[in-house]
Amino acid sequence: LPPESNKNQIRVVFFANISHAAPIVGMENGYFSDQLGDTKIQSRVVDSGPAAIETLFANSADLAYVGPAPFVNGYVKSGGHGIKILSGAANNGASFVVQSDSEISKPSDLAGKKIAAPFVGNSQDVSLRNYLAENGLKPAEKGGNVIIYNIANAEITTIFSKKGIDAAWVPEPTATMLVENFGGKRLFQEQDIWPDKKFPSVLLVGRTEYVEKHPDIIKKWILANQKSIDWINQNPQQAESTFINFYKKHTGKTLNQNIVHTSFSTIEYTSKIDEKAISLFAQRAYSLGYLGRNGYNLDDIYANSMEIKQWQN
Amino acid sequence: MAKLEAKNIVKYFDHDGQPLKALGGINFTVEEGDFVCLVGPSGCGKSTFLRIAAGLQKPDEGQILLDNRPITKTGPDRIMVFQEGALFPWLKVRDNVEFGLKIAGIPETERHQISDRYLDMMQLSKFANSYTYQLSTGMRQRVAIARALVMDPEILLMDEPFAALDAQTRDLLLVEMQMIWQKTKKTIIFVTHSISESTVLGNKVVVFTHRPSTIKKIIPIDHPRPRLAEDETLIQYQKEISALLRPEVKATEEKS
Amino acid sequence: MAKLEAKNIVKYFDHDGQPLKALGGINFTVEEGDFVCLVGPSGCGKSTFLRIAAGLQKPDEGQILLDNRPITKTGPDRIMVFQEGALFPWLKVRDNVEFGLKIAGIPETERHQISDRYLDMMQLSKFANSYTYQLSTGMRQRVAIARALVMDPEILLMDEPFAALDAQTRDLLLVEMQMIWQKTKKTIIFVTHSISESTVLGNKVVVFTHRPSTIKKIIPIDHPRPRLAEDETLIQYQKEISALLRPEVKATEEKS
Amino acid sequence: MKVKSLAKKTAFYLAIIVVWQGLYSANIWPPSIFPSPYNVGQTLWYGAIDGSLWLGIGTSLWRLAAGFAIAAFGGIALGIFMARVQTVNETIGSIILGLQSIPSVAWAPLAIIWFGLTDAGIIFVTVAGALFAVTINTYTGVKSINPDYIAAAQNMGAKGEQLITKVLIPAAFPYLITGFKQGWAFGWRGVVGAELLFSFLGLGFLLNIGRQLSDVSQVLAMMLVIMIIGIVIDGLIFKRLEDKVMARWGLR
Amino acid sequence: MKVKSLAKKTAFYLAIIVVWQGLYSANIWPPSIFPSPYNVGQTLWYGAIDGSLWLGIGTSLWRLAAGFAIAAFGGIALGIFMARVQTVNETIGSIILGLQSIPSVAWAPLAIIWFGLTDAGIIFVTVAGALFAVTINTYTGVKSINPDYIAAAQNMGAKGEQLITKVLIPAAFPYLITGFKQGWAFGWRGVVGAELLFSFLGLGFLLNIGRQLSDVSQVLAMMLVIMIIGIVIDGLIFKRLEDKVMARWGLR
Ligand SMILES: Nc1ncnc2c1ncn2[C@@H]1O[C@H](COP(=O)(O)OP(=O)(O)OP(=O)(O)O)[C@@H](O)[C@H]1O
Ligand SMILES: Nc1ncnc2c1ncn2[C@@H]1O[C@H](COP(=O)(O)OP(=O)(O)OP(=O)(O)O)[C@@H](O)[C@H]1O
Ligand SMILES: [Mg+2]
Ligand SMILES: [Mg+2]
Repeated sequence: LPPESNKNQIRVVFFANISHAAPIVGMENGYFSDQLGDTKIQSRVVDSGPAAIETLFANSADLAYVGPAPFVNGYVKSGGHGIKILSGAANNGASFVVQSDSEISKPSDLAGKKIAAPFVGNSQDVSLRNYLAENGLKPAEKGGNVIIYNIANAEITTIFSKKGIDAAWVPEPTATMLVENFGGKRLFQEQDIWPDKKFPSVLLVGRTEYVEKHPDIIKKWILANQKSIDWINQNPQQAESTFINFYKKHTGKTLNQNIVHTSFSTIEYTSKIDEKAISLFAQRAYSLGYLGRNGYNLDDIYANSMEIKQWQN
Repeated sequence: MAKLEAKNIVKYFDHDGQPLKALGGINFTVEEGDFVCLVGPSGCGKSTFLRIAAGLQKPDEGQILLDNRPITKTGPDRIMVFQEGALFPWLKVRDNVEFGLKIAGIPETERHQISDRYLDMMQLSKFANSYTYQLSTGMRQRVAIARALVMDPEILLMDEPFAALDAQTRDLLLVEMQMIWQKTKKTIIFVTHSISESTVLGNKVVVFTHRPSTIKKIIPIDHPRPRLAEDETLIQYQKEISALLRPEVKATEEKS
Repeated sequence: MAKLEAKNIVKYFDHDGQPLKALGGINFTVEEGDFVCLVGPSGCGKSTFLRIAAGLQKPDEGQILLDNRPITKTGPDRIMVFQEGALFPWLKVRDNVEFGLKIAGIPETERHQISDRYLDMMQLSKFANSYTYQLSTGMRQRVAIARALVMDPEILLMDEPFAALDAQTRDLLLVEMQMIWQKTKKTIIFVTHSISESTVLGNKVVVFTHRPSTIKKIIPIDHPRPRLAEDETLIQYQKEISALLRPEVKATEEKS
Repeated sequence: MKVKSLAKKTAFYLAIIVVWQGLYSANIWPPSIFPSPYNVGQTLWYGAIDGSLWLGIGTSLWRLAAGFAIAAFGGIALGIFMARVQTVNETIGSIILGLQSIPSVAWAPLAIIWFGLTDAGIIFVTVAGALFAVTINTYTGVKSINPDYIAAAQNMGAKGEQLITKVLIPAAFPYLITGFKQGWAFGWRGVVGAELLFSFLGLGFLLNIGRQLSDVSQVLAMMLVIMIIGIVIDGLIFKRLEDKVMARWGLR
Repeated sequence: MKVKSLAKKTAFYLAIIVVWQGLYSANIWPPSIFPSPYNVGQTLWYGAIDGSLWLGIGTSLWRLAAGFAIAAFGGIALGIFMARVQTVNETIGSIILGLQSIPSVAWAPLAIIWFGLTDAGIIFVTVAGALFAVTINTYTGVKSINPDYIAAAQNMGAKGEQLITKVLIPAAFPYLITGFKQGWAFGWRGVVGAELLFSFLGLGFLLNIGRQLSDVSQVLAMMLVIMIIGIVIDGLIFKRLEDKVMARWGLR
């Protein structure tokens, strides 16, 4: 059974995406360990938001950096008790990429096409399915004619390169890699279709039980998170190479500097939280049937310990 | 004094939802040290009676008294020997013989002493470490008898123990059985479908009627031992039993 | 003229890597319309000879000539009837009988006409739509014979076809077999281990020696038909064959 | 007796639902981990209404059917080949036994790489699951054919293809059915496993959606559907086929 | 004869490798899709050297052992219970047959939600795969015990736990072994399938890494390892156990 959460350790999960630079840089530069002192940090890289939420629910992690859609799903599924938002981490950083030799230029061209997005319930998946729905298209499993593949980013890359799919709604650096290395064409960046031309893409969320038991540790973590974000914004170039190092360590693959640079430039690192956008994600997820059929509410999504509140914007 | 007393034993079975009356009120008495043979048409309920006496089944009416106390459950004072021996194929001969002792928690050395004695009596010492499939049918039946004797029961209940044997082996065991009885002074109830077997072995032969069966007659066999299957003087008994059984067997055949 | 001529047939088998000489040079001639019975000790190679004649096996030396042409492969001019009939359990009686015709591509109506005739001859018409497991052993053997006759072979090769039958059924079929032979004028080679059967059926009885077997003697049986198993006049032949076989059977037993 | 047993069964299933609902109401586990029978029923109901359930079932069954058909034909051919040609048996035969011990899901990664996320990939996994069971049973079946059947058929002129279709296959049919039963069970495992991993339509995909949305109702609903399909195919198709063949062979 | 067959086999395996290498060299498919035997061997070699292979094998085997042990104990208990108590059989028994037809991977999503990404979750899937096969075979085994054995044992004083351990289990043992064999095969499928889906250590995880990196050498290498483990466990453990028991029962 999963190890007990205790005061002497904190377990955190995040992805190897560029939008997750905050935890990555924080770990690489030692901001978290400096802040937390004796508390041991266990970090783990997961594939997707749903996997991150799974890990939290399974009491195998205490903190997670995830997109708003998986957060909302986890929050609603746990009756509003299981997880809480602690801070923001990034906005933007996802694109819709099509095969450059494909005829796709407008939504109606997507009929009959194969499109990939990472995992059901992930933020890109929600955005993609919402985009299709808004344009009157239905996925194959509901009897429509658009086939959606929910697979890991690495596999999206492979299959895209073999022309096994026509398009992909993916986070960075995958999106730029598809464009630069595998003959993809960026149809649009996701923020382009948001009302404010930006959307929250990474949130820091915590397992409620842990957050309530260890507010002091959480406080320190949030501080370090802020420090990491600030550093990224001040040293973009160094942040890029930190990411490249990390990526090499994690996957064994060396990322092209260009790709990382392009990716970085699309993302905004911030701890601010766009509440309106989160409820829009929830609304979309609900209409996709992801949140059950009995309504939902987002009244209590923030960790409500006063001590923490003051560190939130 | 009566060792065992059957009092109006009635037993029903369920046959496809219909009740079938197998035993229709069995009454008879077995004295201490008696050798009683039960004969009757097939399916009349001899085995059923034996199982009730062993406490493995319950009668629907009546009761069997053992030393004047009603039998309520099975116990090692009445050990049954089955037609095929019911030896455990996963145990060696010695372990088969010692099974009941082990269950009773008797320590190993003592167990071995006891089993050695009976293996010797049954001329099986050389096969103590064989598995049962390595024995002939006759040897297996001797193991079954040894396994029963080891328990030192007051009553031995034997259900056609020699039915599966060839003629020669059976004749040998008929003589051995008489010797065992004389040596051990056990009370024995012995079911057989062979009339000759019943006259060779029994002090009394109890003849069952067809189903629902009752006791038709009890025939005392007065004849010196050891008796042999060929004994001409036994023929008169055999004829009498045959005559008693014939209408019962016929009735059984007509019913089915 | 000789219908079939065995010329110095030799056959080896591989027994755990060792060659075993089954047939040691078989020579004999079968005339057109002959009814030849082969007898010999068990394992001497009678079935092997039959399979070679059917073209299902190849001899290691020598050859069998059919109408003066060496046999090279199996064919419907020589149909074999097996001991257990080798009927196909997945086919109805009629389909079993028609099997060879179907293989030959004969259209359904014609097939039915032919099979009807032989089913009638074998008194099986009522069972045309039964599966073979629904028949008695004797009926099954008749189906096997019908299946063979339907092919209208020049030679019928029968390998102990009556061995599995009870005495009454066999006696019946012995008579029927003779009638079939007289009606159809087929050449028949018939293997049996029953000396009486061989004298009842055969015009000639061919006696094999033990392995590696050769022909010990060919005995012509001159006796009017239909012959019955009880015919006393056949006894002299049977005694002769018995006497011929006795040392061969003994030699076979000593070897194994 | 039968009525009593049916009553017991009904009572038992009702009891399960009641206990389940009771546990749910007792709130020992959060509803996200332990949904009520009503939730599960609702999930099924909505799936049935919006058609996604039927689509999923249809997709999975079509893949199963395609894969099974290939495995049955291929397995029979391979099995007969192995049984009739000693060298084939000594070589290919020894590999088949090894391949049989690979779990069918383990073929999925290879299938994804070779075939991509296509029906072909999932069918490949299904075939890999079912093929060897059919092959091995066909082999055993053909090996156990009474040699007199074959001799008799050859003697009556059967050879080549006719020998195979008119004698070898029907004679080995009881074994073939065992092979089909095992093969379909492994194939079904392959379909569901591959759909889970490919996440490309079908019941396994719906199951995976349930997993990724942490939607236990969906997961349980899909398991129920998978179980019912298993029972139905086994009971309706294969059990009946078996009974029929056994009756014809005079074995029952 | 035996030597000849062995020679044939060796020649055949060599031929496979040669043809494989030939196909590779012919460059029909890109090496990323169709690696050479040398690549696969290299992958295995590196895995063996850096220890990840042994760790994977160890992890998978430990999960298999744990799950199988639970399934064996639970299955025997459940099977005996079903065989000896009519009501249990009429109720739980009917469910078991249904559960048996659920592919073991289909339990994985539930296991993930309930147990998280833990050994316990994978073991749960293994148990779900193996349990019912052991149960059903134990049930059949106990039902087929010669009733005289039980009567004789009771008559000699055996009851309760002694009756179970000294008579029911040994008497049903040939069936138990069939159950174990089926159970382990399903359990092994469960382990590999769950590891693929959980992606949490073990051979299935290594297979999944190969998949995600589109590293066919890694995929083939791991399939080879999974196959060899399957053959070894089946041949060394279960075949021997079976032979021994069969010999003791006088059945061989
Ligand atoms: N467990 C049972 N369930 C149902 N019917 C039974 C059962 N045991 C015995 N019977 C029936 O009770 C009758 C008596 O059976 P029993 O075995 O006692 O006869 P038997 O005299 O020993 O016959 P046999 O000489 O053939 O051994 C038979 O008709 C049998 O069918
Ligand atoms: N396919 C085979 N492989 C190896 N040995 C064989 C084969 N067929 C027959 N034999 C051997 O050849 C010898 C002759 O066999 P065959 O069956 O022809 O004897 P048979 O005279 O028909 O005996 P029976 O009267 O018992 O039927 C026997 O010793 C047998 O063991
Ligand atoms: Mg009886
Ligand atoms: Mg023969």
